[in-house]
Amino acid sequence: MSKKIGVFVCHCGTNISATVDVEKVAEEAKKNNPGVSYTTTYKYMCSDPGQKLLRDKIKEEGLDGVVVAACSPKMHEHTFRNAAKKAGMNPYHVEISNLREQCSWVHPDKPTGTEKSIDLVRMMTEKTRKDKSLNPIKVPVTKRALVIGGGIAGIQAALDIADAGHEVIMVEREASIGGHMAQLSETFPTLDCSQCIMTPKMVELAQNENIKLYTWSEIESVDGYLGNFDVKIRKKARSVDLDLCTGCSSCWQVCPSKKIKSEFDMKLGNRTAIYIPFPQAIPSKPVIDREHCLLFKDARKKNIPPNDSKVCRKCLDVCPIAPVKAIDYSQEDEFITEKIGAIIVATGFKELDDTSMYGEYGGGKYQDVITGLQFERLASASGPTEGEIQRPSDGKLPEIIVFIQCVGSRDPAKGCSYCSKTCCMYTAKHTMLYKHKVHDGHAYVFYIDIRCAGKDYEEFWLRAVEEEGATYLRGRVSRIYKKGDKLVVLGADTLTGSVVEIEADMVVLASAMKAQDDAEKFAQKLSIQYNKDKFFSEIHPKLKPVESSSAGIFLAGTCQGPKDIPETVAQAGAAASKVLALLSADELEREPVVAKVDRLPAPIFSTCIGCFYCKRVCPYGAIAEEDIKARDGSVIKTVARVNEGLCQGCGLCAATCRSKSVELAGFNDEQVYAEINSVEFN
Amino acid sequence: MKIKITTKELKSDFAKEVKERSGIDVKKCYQCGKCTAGCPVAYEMDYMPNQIIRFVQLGLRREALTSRTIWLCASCITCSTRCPKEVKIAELMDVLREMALEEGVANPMEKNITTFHEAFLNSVKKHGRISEFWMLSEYKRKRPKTALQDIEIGPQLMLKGKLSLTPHDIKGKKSIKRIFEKFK
Amino acid sequence: MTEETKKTKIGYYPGCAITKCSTSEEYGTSVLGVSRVIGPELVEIDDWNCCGASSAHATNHKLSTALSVRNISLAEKDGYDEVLAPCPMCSQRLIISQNDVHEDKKLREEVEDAIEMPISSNVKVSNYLEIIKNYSMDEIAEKRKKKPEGLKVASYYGCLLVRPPKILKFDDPENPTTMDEIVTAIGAEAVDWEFKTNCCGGGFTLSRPNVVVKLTHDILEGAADAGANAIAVACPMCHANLDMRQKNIEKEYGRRFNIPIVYISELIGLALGLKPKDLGMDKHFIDTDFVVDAFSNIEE
Amino acid sequence: MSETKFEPKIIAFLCNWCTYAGADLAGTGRKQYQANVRIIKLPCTGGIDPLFLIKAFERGADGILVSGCHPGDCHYNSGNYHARRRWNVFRPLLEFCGINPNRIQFSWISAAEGGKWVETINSIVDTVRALGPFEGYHKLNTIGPETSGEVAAAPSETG
Repeated sequence: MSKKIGVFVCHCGTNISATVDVEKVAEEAKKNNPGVSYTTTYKYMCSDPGQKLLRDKIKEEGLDGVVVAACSPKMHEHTFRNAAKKAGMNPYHVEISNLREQCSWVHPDKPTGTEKSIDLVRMMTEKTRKDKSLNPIKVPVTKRALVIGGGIAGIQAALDIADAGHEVIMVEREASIGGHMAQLSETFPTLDCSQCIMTPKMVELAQNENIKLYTWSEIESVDGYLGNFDVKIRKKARSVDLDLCTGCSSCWQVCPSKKIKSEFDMKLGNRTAIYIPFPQAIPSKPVIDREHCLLFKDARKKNIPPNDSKVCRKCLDVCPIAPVKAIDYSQEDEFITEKIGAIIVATGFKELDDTSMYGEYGGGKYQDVITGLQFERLASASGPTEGEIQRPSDGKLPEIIVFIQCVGSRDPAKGCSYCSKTCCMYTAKHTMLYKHKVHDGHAYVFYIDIRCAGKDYEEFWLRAVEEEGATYLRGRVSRIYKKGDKLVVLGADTLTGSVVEIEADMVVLASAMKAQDDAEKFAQKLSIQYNKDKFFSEIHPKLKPVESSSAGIFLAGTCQGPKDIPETVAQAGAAASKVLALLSADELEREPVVAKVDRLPAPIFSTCIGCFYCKRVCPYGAIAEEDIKARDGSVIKTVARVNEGLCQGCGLCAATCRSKSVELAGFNDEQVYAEINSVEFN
Repeated sequence: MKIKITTKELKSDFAKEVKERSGIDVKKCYQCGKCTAGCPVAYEMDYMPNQIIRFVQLGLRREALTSRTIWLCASCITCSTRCPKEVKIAELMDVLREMALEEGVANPMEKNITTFHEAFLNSVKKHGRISEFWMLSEYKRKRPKTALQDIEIGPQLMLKGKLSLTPHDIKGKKSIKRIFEKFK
Repeated sequence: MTEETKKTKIGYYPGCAITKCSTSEEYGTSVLGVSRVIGPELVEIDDWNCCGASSAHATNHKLSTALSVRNISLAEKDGYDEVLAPCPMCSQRLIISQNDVHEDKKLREEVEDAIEMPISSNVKVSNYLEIIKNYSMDEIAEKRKKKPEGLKVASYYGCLLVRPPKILKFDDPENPTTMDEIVTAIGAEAVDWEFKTNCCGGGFTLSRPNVVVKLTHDILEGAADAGANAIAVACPMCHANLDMRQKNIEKEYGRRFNIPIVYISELIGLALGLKPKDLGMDKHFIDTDFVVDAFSNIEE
Repeated sequence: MSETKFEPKIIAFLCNWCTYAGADLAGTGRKQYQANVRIIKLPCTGGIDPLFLIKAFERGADGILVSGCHPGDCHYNSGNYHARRRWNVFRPLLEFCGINPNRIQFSWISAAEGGKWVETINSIVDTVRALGPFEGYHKLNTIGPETSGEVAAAPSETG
């Protein structure tokens, strides 16, 4: 029996109808096509009345196949399949023709677009003819979440999930949680101290019984799928036993390597080789930096186990824990596997700290040209100067300070075209912090545009100008060079049409927020997408802002793109609520796009010949060998079987199978051939 | 000088014309001013380099082509080198100068510069190479006000044997003539 | 290396300014003198013409392209793979023109018709610093005869050697180091300073001397403040502006610099033990005795 | 209409995650390109059976594009590598059959590369347009292999 197919062509307002003759498309869909029993066009198919139209017509016309010619299936395939389901139809008889992204938006010539649209609709009609009913696969859910990254995004998300009663595993690669927010001095637009609002949250996280924290740890691999991930975590050798150590501080006080540049202080301060990154670190237990530690250096040089080196064991000697010391030089990386239901990626950003690309600004050679985060550390009461704005070269108070916005942002020539979004605000903040500390100092800001579009943000930067007296000059700086102990800044003020030359004591670059160095590698580990700047991609920029392209993996914070703290916290909350929704069910429904090996009546049983090439290519180990047995228990043949729970539906097995015994539901050979055959060739 | 911008300018095809001649797309410029900030001659100019680009963006043909700026550009290419949007600003100045000469609107205040170029090219046209002495004398003849300037340098050059009175003609003078004929 | 260098023959395109009896003849003399000692062998391209310099590209793009490209085609005809144009104005114009005809097919056809020769983009055009760095650094170390004493050199590259960087592809446009490396190789001290690639005003020396005086003053001041007692250049225009105008500048700004401006080729020549006169050291406006005297120690 | 100017038809087999999304991005960015391509979406390029390509040629396609995720970016970890290996084996077979391999292109286009999608499409359409219509298969069906143009002897393609 041939199917009765309905074709619904959407105008998408005028997005489609402006360059595609939708009426003609509908008309042609019916012409010479006996299977198509109903066609119509509608202004907005995705709207409520549009969906109702679809439901009504399925019932009235007795349709058992539907083609919606509209936008990309990535937008509304789900919408229309759901609508069909409500009308009592198996949703997998609904196919989407992508007229908007593939025709109307890219082919301005109406006849051309129309002709192609007619083709596209015919292809989907023919595919629909071959569609089979499919039923969603139910999978159990592991009620435990993984949060990767312990900055403000990760902390917020972890707390939200844990407070709702679910277990959370947090993995942080640094020795302490806190991220960049812990480094900031004060925060805009309220100027409240960052640590004052951050550290209580860190403590809360550490004390939450639902949260298991792995610091100094990284994600090794992620396997499995939505609801059932297997995550392998590498606990890097810390050389300190976290259970035994009390964080008494004796060890880092005696460590003789005191001149190691502190990462937390953006290299403006020093730390020891055994250290906690900052005083409020969580956990407040140290780690040995094996690259700089004298003992490990010596062991490497002599090629002996670290325990055999006797160069320096001051930290071990001083450790008061008895009888077994908390310091263990022989510790090695350890691997732990956790079962996880859903994942939040909150891996954050990296400040553009390598300014070597800015040769015109000295390329990093001037000590008194610093980055935004370095200024934060200078201004922070817990920073290397205890909050005094001293310039790095000689500790002098800068009387004239110049801020340059958009360094590494909005600069395609340097490979970074996007706006970092936070710098306008943090520069305004920096001028205020500076003026609060150096009362008779002068702050000059070179900017291109001021982008302060947040609540109370506009007022904040105006305060910097009107009350604090920062001078804003509209122009980008072309050059900085040293003259005596001054830095000459060559800029412009395009509003007056002038060149500006300022002899400054210190220059602060509002450096860009960049994706982490290993973002690409990390994304590949998780099979999530990223954009050209290596920020992770959400599925839909407006409607699915926290969902990654992999089901069950969500995004929070700056790993997805530059954003400030309020926005990060909001997004983290959103990601947490998505995770909670997932974990609230005992079972999840999965798309039934999975492979299947055929089964036939005896004496054939299956056309599978048991070569198991499919098993070799399957990336998920979803193919098992199954013995088909006679009544007496003897094995007649061994054939392949797909574990639906593990299969992700890539179709590799189907394409590899020599005897054509495997098919991928929703994309089987018949369906693909139907599409190919239906194209109108010359 | 005040400029009034009307739809006449805004609708003009000046930017398109520039793009067709040179491939330079001024639309890309977002007016950050880095070109101006780094221009070594900006202080002498009547309009800043970024303003010249703005003139082209908005179709202000007269302002761009009659500016002194386009002649004062030293072609050091600092602007193009540092432009975040990779707009070839120095190269744009070349095009605008060319257009100004074609249309006969080159700013008379910078006659020294245009005359120098003329004298220079005349020498190339005539000999295939530069004869510094004759090029200089043509320039001084055409710009009598400059006659006394650097008066002490010439004799010194002569003394050091660095200024020759006899031009050196190349063999392929015909070929050079042909090039000049073709690209007038 | 030595064997190879001797075999390498490179097309020599002097350009107008550095030929005999021209304003910068000592540059040409010293380049050729040095090449005779340490290679590579330079052979003048037959019947080369002026590249048109600023005056052509500033007023007529096609004319500028054709004048420049004609020389490359001549070099090709003479069978050279590489051409040395010691004057950066020339090398920059040649490379840009080569690039332009490569990118614009129509322009290429027009230019080919005008110069009545096919255009090949296979000839590599090099500036003087590139040639020394690529062929002669070992030779300098080997054949160095004199070691300068107390010579602190600021390497001044100017605009034309490094810009536009995407087309010239030579060194770092903001902080080039090739000339500094050569200065170090001959045993002098390379001074780190801030004005390596600042503009000297170039071709405005006649038409806008005031511009040149200001820009060159800044450069001289930068070099003097950084402790340099000589400035090395590889450009006739930089040289002319800094050397010939130095007295003017001193008068205008009331500061006495008296910094000798020497071509990098002259410095190499002195280190190799060539006679100062053969390098044209006597042709400068600012006395170069100080530099010449610095090279009085014979190296063991 | 086909007499005035030859407009080739190209079938593009795309993976759902990268290139299909890249094509969508070209749409969202309103980037115009030539309208000669018909997309068939599959979950992964690794799931493309070479017979699909043969079928498309048989039906009259003049060119084929297979495009998926960049190496390392495959949603299914390694599907794109399998596709590439299959292509490496398939290509000589095409040549052996006398089909100009330039009629099939293989590319990596990510979900972020709308611009690359446009370039790829324009380039394959131009290439195939220059090659002319692919008639080899039809002739093979109707007249027999001896006389068929492209299938019998690839070099005659220019004529």
